Amino acid sequence: MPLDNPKGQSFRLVGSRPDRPDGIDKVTGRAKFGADMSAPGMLVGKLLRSPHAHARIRRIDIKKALALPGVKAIVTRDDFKEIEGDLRDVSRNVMARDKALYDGHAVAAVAAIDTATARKALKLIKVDYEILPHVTDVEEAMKPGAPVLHSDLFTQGVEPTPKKPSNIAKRHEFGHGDVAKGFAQADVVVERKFKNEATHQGYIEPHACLASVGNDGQGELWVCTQGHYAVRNVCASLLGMDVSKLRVTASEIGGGFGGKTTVFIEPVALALSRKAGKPVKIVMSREEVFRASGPTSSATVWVKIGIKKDGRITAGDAVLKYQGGAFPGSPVDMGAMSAFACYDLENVRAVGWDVVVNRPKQAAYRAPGAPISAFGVESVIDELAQKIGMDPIEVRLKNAAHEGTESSYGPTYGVIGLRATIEAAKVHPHYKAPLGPNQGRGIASGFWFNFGGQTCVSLNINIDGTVALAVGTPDIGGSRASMCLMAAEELGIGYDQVRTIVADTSSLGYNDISEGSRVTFSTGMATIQAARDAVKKLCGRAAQMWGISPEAVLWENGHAKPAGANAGDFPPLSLADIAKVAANTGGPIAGHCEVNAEGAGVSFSTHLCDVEIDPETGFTRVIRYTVIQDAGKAIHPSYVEGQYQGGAVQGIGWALNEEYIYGADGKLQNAGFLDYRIPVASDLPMIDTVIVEVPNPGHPYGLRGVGETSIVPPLAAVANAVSAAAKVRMTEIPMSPPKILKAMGEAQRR
Amino acid sequence: MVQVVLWGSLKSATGGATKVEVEAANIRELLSRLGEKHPGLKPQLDRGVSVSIDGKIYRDAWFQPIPPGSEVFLLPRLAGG
Amino acid sequence: MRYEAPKTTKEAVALLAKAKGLAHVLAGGTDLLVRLRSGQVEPDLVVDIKRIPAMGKISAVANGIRIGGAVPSAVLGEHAGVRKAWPGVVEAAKLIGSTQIQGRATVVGNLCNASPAADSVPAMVAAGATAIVVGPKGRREIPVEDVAVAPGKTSLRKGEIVESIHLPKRPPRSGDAYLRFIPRTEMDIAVVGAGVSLTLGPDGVCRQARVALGAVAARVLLVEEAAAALVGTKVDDKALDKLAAAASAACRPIDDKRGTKEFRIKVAGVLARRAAKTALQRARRGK
Amino acid sequence: MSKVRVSTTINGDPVEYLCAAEETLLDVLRDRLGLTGSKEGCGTGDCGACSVTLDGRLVCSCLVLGAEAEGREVRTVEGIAKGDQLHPLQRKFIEHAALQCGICTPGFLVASKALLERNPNPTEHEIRFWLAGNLCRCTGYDKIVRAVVSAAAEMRESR
Repeated sequence: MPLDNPKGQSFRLVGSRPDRPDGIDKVTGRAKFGADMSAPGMLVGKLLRSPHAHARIRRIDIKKALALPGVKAIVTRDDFKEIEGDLRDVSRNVMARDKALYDGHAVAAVAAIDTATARKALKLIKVDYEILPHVTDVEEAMKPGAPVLHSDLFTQGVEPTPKKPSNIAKRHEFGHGDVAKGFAQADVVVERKFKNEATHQGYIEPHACLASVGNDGQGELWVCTQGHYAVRNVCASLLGMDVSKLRVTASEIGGGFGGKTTVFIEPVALALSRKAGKPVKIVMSREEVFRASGPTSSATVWVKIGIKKDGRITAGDAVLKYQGGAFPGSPVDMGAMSAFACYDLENVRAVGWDVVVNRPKQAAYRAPGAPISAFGVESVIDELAQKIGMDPIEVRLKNAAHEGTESSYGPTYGVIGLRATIEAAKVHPHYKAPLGPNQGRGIASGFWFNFGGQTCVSLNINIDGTVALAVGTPDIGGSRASMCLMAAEELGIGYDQVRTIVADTSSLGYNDISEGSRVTFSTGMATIQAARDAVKKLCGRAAQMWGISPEAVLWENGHAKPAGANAGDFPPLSLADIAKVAANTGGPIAGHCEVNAEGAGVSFSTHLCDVEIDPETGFTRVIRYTVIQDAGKAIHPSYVEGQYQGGAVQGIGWALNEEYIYGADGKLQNAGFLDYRIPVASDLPMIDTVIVEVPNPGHPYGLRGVGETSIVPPLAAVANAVSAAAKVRMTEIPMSPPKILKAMGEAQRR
Repeated sequence: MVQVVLWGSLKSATGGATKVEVEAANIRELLSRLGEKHPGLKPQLDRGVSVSIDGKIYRDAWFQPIPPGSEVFLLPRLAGG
Repeated sequence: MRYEAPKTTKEAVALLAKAKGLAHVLAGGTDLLVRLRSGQVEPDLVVDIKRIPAMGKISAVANGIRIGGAVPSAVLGEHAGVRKAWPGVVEAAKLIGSTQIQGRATVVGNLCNASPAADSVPAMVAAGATAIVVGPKGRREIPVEDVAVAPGKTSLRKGEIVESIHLPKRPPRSGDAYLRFIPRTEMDIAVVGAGVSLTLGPDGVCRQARVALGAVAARVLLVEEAAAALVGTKVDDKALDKLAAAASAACRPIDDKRGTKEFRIKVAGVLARRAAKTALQRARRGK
Repeated sequence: MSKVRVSTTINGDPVEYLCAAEETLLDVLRDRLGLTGSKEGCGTGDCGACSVTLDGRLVCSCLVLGAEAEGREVRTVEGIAKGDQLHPLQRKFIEHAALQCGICTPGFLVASKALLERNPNPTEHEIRFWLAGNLCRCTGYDKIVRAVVSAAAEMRESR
């Protein structure tokens, strides 16, 4: 859907900051999240998880557990059929089959009358494991002789296809030009290796669901998820149910950030419920969330970039190795595609390796793959700028991708906002502010693709002229407010007159998951189209009442009006006027839209970060932070700023203190918020934001998704700031105090 | 004829070529002709790809027209968080 | 599990002494409940001591201050008397967890949890505090450094409870301070902790000092060499350097998820020096 | 397994319940009394989503036994608004977009209210440290801090 008016548009409501429609529910405790639902006769479901990083499961004995009074059902691998194809790995991740592939892998599940009984039952299940050697580090897993997780995994994308299985699932390569030629033209070349540990999305709400399957095979599922249609389709496949027999309702969702785009406990709860004939609720503990949901990849990244003294980059090359946990599918392809996406390069190459290790299967985390590669590339750009004595902003401006640039992953860019964000950074007071002792400033840019996808909305005109808008994308960051704004904008009515709800899977057609920064873009586009569909119908009803042709009616400020003097002289009819008599003019009035939304505009962001380091302890504090990002058009600026701030802070956490720590035994050592250290309020300054608006030509209002890009630059922005303050280049993330202190000590000794 | 640029690691399925030409007026035709001409691409095509036409990325739209002279890239099927 | 909330220390001791199976004292519960919920401990009896009036009191006694076993850190932090006399102990207690944890966690619980990283313990050790232990055989008073014997293990016998902590009367020209290192600004367990208490003579020369370190060994360490570096000096840079070196030298840390040996050794010296400086300033003010 | 009988006051109302000795106050509130506004984010006192006040003192209800509430006064997020009148903090949280997903919001409100009752004019620094035990993963805390500052100012004016 193209931009309505490329010359600029004015809006009545879009761009204002009204209260969100679900606000009162959420400040009074009334909002119902995943764990807040209950059902009469409900059982408690609990999972037994592998204590081993890698083990063959010889036998599972559930007899004693089943005999415990109060235990109503137990499921193991035997209760899930073998699945081939796309969902094979998902199915095996949900419940281990021949092998447990990571510490925390589900092995069995119990439904019992209460938590205490379920816990007791878990202890009575005897699993006979044959412990196998394990590997949790990406580089170790790639070595010949490493313990192999899957005997049927042969590296794809290399010629010839290996005859021996390994942990290397796939090789990807992107780029164009001739990097060797480019490096030969360079005056300065920097190459470095970077490393980052895995992180977790860290949503505060653990996974939770309530499943109920009747004896007739009809099922209901209440679940906190980013995509209830996807949950329905996957669960139906895993359990051999007709899709029509499973109705999934998305609860309010307490954070997802990509981590709630797949299934973990949902098929298990359904299987238990089906077996027990009673509703079953499963709520993960925080420990389970860390051990057995979907963290990010850990990775090593090698980057080499050449530059001329005048600041023009001649070539960029990168090799990325990402582990994706126990199954193929790390986001290394997206890491490789986005690595150099901010730059206009003649010679560029990025090679990615997708590797499996004995860790939980990774799940998406906000711009999956991109922060990791951007950390390497933006750090090297920073170093090159220092080496040629040029301001890092000037280097970026000189090489920034623009309209017409052949992107590093292929397609030629249309209208993009990267340069606008860098220019805004350059003139921002933050960039000029003086720094004190032991302080350093970092700058970094980032890119994300943004997606559209399948979307369906239903916009119903109520009898009093108010509007009920049903969407199918769970609201993960205030999107209902944006939908109300767009519907009201189109219809010419008040914001408060539209109520947006997230419909269940049986009430509305299929919708893709709330992911890829797609909701405000796609569901917004569908809402606008549905509103225009409704307007057409409203005009038709008015035409009928006036006895004129529908083409002779136009819609203005919430009223149907004759299009001109020739159309006749009739007093305008408001939406409420028309709605009131809908029964007499043809029945209910509704607008619909079913679309596969295309045309999502790519997104760019530039961040500024100041840190201060205690040189005696390595303690690092972010003292100032500014996010500048292109939103295309900010529908509800407060929630756009919220996305910028939230993404930046997650990135700051990743950069400084968050990490998965595995012991030599392959077990996760910090499965809790005590030692998995996400930023707390006292760690941070205010996060300044600048919303740049370079309209996306592929959306009627020009909007671009804003959810993910904000996590791409911070790793590098913080690393560049820390490197400046510590006077030593930091190449390992997280830059925890022991690492900083060690690097500073080594630099002083050199 | 449409010239399609493949991403680097697919060239093993096309005898080393990263640019291939097929006759196609829309994405569905493009994908089926690619599979016929280069059977080695078939598994990847079945797993899912995105197609970029003149800088716009499409994930599913079979009937998206490919105007003559368009810049066409095959890309991995992408997903966000 | 049985829950009891006796009204007197005597009853509590009797319950614990008679208990069959595993019995735990519940004060603030911020450690016990975490372990209870995760299934790490499955006690048969939990004795809540918060209904015992004496346990909830902070009282001035002839030779110092008594802090009852059930006094939460937040209450301790609001007590002007303790804040004035032993600011280092209070600042250590105030570092235990979040505001929410402060509302529950007690210094006695912190002590009896026997973690080498307990924040309040190095400060209490530096202060020369003692624990009043009540048990079936009566009452005894032991230095706080003798309560924990190993991570998670105390010297308390069956039926014994630490009823209160005794902080000695503060001599004039004395000051104490506690500092810890954590990677964030809040919410972490100490990677290193350092408590220093010192007393100056009228001439400004340090007459007496105690230095204690946390999280650098299996138990909180009382480092006499570090204290000796201060005594007889004006706590000048030279003395502080010696103190830092002695503190670092005393460390016997491990590498773990919270920090490396190398880091802990270095930072122990840094923190001991900084804590000593603060203690010195307080001593100079405390005429 | 014998249950403990507890008489307590919750949001000003007398309440009686039976609970298992090992059951937490959070479990009692959520599962026995239907007060699901208090959330469980961690169960270890590290996230603050279950914050309530116990005799006016801010605590994590996941680290309090249900049995301990005997004779005490418990206040939860459900008790913050007076009928249909929102508390200034509740209004300011909405107005400042201080919530995105909203799972941490009840804990932040209970904790912020406890802060403003003690300190009607907190600095940004004091707010951030008081709220350090409340994790939010969506907002980066910026808008939360602003909402608390703004609510405090309004409350001071209306006194």
